[in-house]
Amino acid sequence: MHNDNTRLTQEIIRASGVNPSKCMKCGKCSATCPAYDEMEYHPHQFVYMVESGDLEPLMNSKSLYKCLSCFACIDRCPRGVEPAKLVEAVRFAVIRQQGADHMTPDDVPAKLNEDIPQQAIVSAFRKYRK
Amino acid sequence: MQRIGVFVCWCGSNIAGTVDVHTVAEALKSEPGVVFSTDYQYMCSQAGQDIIKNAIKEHNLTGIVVCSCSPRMHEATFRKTAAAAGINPYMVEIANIREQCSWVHKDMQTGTEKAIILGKAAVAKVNLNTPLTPGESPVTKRALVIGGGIAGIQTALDIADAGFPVDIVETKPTIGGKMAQLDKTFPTLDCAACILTPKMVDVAQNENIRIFSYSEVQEIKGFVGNFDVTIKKRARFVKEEICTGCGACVEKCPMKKIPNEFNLGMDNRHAIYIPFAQAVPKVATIDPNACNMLKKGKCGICSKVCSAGAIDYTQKDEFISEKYGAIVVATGFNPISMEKFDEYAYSQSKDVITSLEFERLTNAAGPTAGKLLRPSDLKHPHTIVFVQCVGSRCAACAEKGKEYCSKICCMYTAKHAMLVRDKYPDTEVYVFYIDVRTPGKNFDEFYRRAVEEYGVKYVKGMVGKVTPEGDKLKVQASDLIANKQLHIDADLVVLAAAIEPDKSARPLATMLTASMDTNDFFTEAHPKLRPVESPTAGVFLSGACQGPKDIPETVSQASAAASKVIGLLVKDKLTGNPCVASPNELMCNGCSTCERVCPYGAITYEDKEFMMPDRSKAIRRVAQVNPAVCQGCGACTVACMSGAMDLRGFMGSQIIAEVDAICK
Amino acid sequence: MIVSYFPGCTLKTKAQDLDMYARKCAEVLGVTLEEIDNWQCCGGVFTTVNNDAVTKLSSVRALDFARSKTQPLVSVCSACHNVLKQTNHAVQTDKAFADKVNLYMGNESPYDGSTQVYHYLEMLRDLVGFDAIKEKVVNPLKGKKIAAYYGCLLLRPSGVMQMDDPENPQIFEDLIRALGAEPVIYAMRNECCGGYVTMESPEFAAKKSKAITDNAASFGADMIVTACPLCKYNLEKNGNSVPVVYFTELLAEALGVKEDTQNA
Amino acid sequence: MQVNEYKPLIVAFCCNWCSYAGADLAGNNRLAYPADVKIIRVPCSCRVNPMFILRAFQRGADGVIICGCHPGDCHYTSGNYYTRRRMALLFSMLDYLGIERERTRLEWVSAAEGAKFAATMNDFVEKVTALGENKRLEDLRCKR
Repeated sequence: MHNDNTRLTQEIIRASGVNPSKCMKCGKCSATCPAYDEMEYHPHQFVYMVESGDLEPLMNSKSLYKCLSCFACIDRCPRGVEPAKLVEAVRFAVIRQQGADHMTPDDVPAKLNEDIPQQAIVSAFRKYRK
Repeated sequence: MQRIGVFVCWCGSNIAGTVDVHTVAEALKSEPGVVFSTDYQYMCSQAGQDIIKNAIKEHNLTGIVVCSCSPRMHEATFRKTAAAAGINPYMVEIANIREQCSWVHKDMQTGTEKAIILGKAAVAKVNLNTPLTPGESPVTKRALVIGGGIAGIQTALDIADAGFPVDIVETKPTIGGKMAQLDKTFPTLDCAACILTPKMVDVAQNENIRIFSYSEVQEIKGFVGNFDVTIKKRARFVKEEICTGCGACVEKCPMKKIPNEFNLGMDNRHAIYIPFAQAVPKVATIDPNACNMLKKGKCGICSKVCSAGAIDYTQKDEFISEKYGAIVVATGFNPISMEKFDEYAYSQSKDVITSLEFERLTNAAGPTAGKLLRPSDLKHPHTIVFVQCVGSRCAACAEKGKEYCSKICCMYTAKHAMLVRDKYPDTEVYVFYIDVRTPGKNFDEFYRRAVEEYGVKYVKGMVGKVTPEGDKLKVQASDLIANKQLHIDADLVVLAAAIEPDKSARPLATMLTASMDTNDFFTEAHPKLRPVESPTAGVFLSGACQGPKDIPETVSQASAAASKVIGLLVKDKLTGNPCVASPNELMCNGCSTCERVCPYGAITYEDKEFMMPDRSKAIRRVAQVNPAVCQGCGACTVACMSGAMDLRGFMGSQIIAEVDAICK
Repeated sequence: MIVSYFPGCTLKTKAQDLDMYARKCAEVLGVTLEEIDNWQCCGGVFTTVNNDAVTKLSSVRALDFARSKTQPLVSVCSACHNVLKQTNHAVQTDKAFADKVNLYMGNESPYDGSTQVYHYLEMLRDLVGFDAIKEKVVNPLKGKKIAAYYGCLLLRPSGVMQMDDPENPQIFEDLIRALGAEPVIYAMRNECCGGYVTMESPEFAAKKSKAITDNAASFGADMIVTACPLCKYNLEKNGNSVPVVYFTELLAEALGVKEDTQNA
Repeated sequence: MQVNEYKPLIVAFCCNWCSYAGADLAGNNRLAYPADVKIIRVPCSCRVNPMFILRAFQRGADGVIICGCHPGDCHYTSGNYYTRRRMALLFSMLDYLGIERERTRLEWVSAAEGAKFAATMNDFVEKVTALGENKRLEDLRCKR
């Protein structure tokens, strides 16, 4: 289990291209995050938890689907850590597992209305589905 | 051919215990050039030295090899001995057969063999030694201090107290620098003006000090002890010697909407102005970009009201040339621009200010006469948010911030927060921090007092966004301890902007050939052991131009720099190290490689006339080493592609002779 | 001037106005928009993980088309622009990624990242020039206070997008000035409207959008302009009474081609 | 003592301010290292011309080691950085010529690191001894 976890952590760090050890724990990512209140684990915690290999709670968290990918944390981080990329790498590690899609075509009709632009549907699939 | 004497020391049993000194002396006898060889118990003793002196006379020796302890121990001793006996001290070489032989080897045979080889290497080197004479250069007994802030002021006062004349060059119309803009100083909370302005007056009254205000350094030539400096005294359109600083002109000047630099643009000054009441020199200056008389030739009121007749609209920039023995750089710092940090809405709201602006806002001589009123509507702010590390410790983007810690912000923010709570207890004060860094005497106690006695709310975390809305500043921040995102409706936001070296520093460094780091702070000669000297001889560093510093540190460094300057100026002549680089001008191809590797700027190029083999004359560009500046590292000798550059005392041929002797 | 044009999925469906006005204005400004043959949807999101090359192929195809014509590639929708520019940047800077996508593409000459990617706004600023636009304005929008909404996609990640200062952008405001109106500067203009979660969590998106329109309104904005259909949907649906319009519509109005299109 | 024991010939260039003082400290503390190491004092490691090293190999040296101040501690500010760059080039050229990589070394030894100096020399001599005599560059005209 421990080995699996280490390997997965390394894979997430590799796929995201993020070096979490650059983080100096200033919390500016979490200060800037527009989705903070929706999240159970906040951007700075993401960085710390990936750094310390504490992945399981992250992978089971709904926080993965709350990140708006607005990249404000990436732009405002004084150390160039890019937390949003870590969030996405963890999310992909989850939804790429078999049957772990966060959204399926069956979910869509209920969420639609007259005015929703196509873009919303397309991007939701790209973010939430294998 | 040299006539070399070899002197093998026993050092009691220190050497003789592991090295057969007689054998060594015997073996070296047959080396080329050796005419005399002996051994003695203690060569460094008076008796030992006498043996050397006598041998020099008796055998007409031209070179000496002493096989003894490390040259770091007694090289100087034996050089003096040689000089006393009438031969050049640089004809002495030491074979280190104690620290690097007898003390590290146990076996007599190996020890002796190695000692012989080390002796041979020293003999081989001495065979190629040439007498060296250290160069001497006179010292101009006057110092130049560039920058008239607290660093420059302290340095100048200390040098002047020792009896040497000092000139201060300051770009602003007055000396005083950043400290003059501060309200109170940490950790004792005494007012900056109360402790600074007496020093400014001391400067003005000191007979040894001249102040060139509103001036800049235009050109620097020369080297340690002999700098030729041109100072540009900008036209201030007021005759400095005549102006009494009465201020009548300022009162009557009709152009009164010019942003006041001293108050960071938070209020206005006139086109003719005196920066602040205690300015030194206290004379008026006309801003040529604002004055109607200078721009359009219409007005002239100041000239009419000046009873002293000091106004001179025709004044021109003046250039002054002066010689100096030492130069002190005290160019100081500035807060960085907040332009790239508009997530804090600095450009969008007048109520988002920097800490230096906050100093002016709380200062009795500031735009609000010391009342804490926010700039937009001059109302009293009830909630103030301080944000630390704005642009400090920022490694993400070089255009945005600085990678280093600015060092002073933690303390001045604590000071600001404490002062607000002290004067206006109805005000809520938040300080957002990454780490609170308070190393320094009474510093941490000070910060804790702000928290414990004054109730300042310190929050670990950063501010992410400031949104002006209505008359509030909505601050979105993180509280990492509570694991919460905070939303505070603030009235005033104060940004602790990172500090950076003054922009004048880089061109100045180029003029001085002094080195800088990637952040444009001046580099010290040694980060630990020579912290106030630049690697360029004769150039000294004072204050924040070398790195972020608070006032106590700046003053200590300023005095340290002054003592180094005094140490230089008391000398009538500078004796150089004769082991310096020297080029063979005939071989030099003029490529400038050596000039680029020299960390001291000791190498320049000169066009010289040469007699060519066909007796024609040709002008060639060749390297010149200034022996007063060269420190003798030898970097240029290896960089030189044509083999023209060599290092005296460590010539290529000498080192190769040592190699050969060792490998024989 | 002829440029390659990538309209994107939404401009063919829910945001036809954005597209129509863009074309109409380009004509007036002397720019021919050459629509890319058989363009495919950009996917709406640039995935930042570096092990996901396939989803970026449609962007590479569009970029490669523009290269084959030696034209700059222009798009109007903020999301398309973001994906195209980030993909181009990845081809330029990540060799492994470039090799991988070129292997999929199977082109004779691999795509090298040489296409210049412009947002329509950047095209107006850098290729047409705001001064040139000012001269063509027949119907100056005098007295209108207009709040530009950038959102996230146009500006971030700023290192890649390089459109403008990410915290204090000016490009929209400069355009608004060129059209004769008065820009309203408000801090929330570069904050996220919650677009990507509008289906998943409409209430959350509503909260984010409302904060933006409220901030703009507090500065007295008469209208908000945007380049993104998703932002427009969000701000309109969840915001206050301040109308939200596409910037191309505003441009068309100032250039005097808005009525034309309606009459035609 | 074994009669025909192979003894390598090692030339060590030490900068005056750090490494030479480090060697002195090793002596003060009586930290033994093989007598095969012969030290040549230079003002700074950047005074070491690659020619000196080639000369040593030509004359039959089996190993050459250059010691300087630690990066950032150079008495002359930047000399050891020059050395580092020059030696990287020289060592790779020597490698190309067939001089084993272990026969050359660049080490940072401060004036306080007597123990490091002795340990470095012990290690270096051991490695060079294992390689045996250096014949590749030796000039037969100056055979030992």
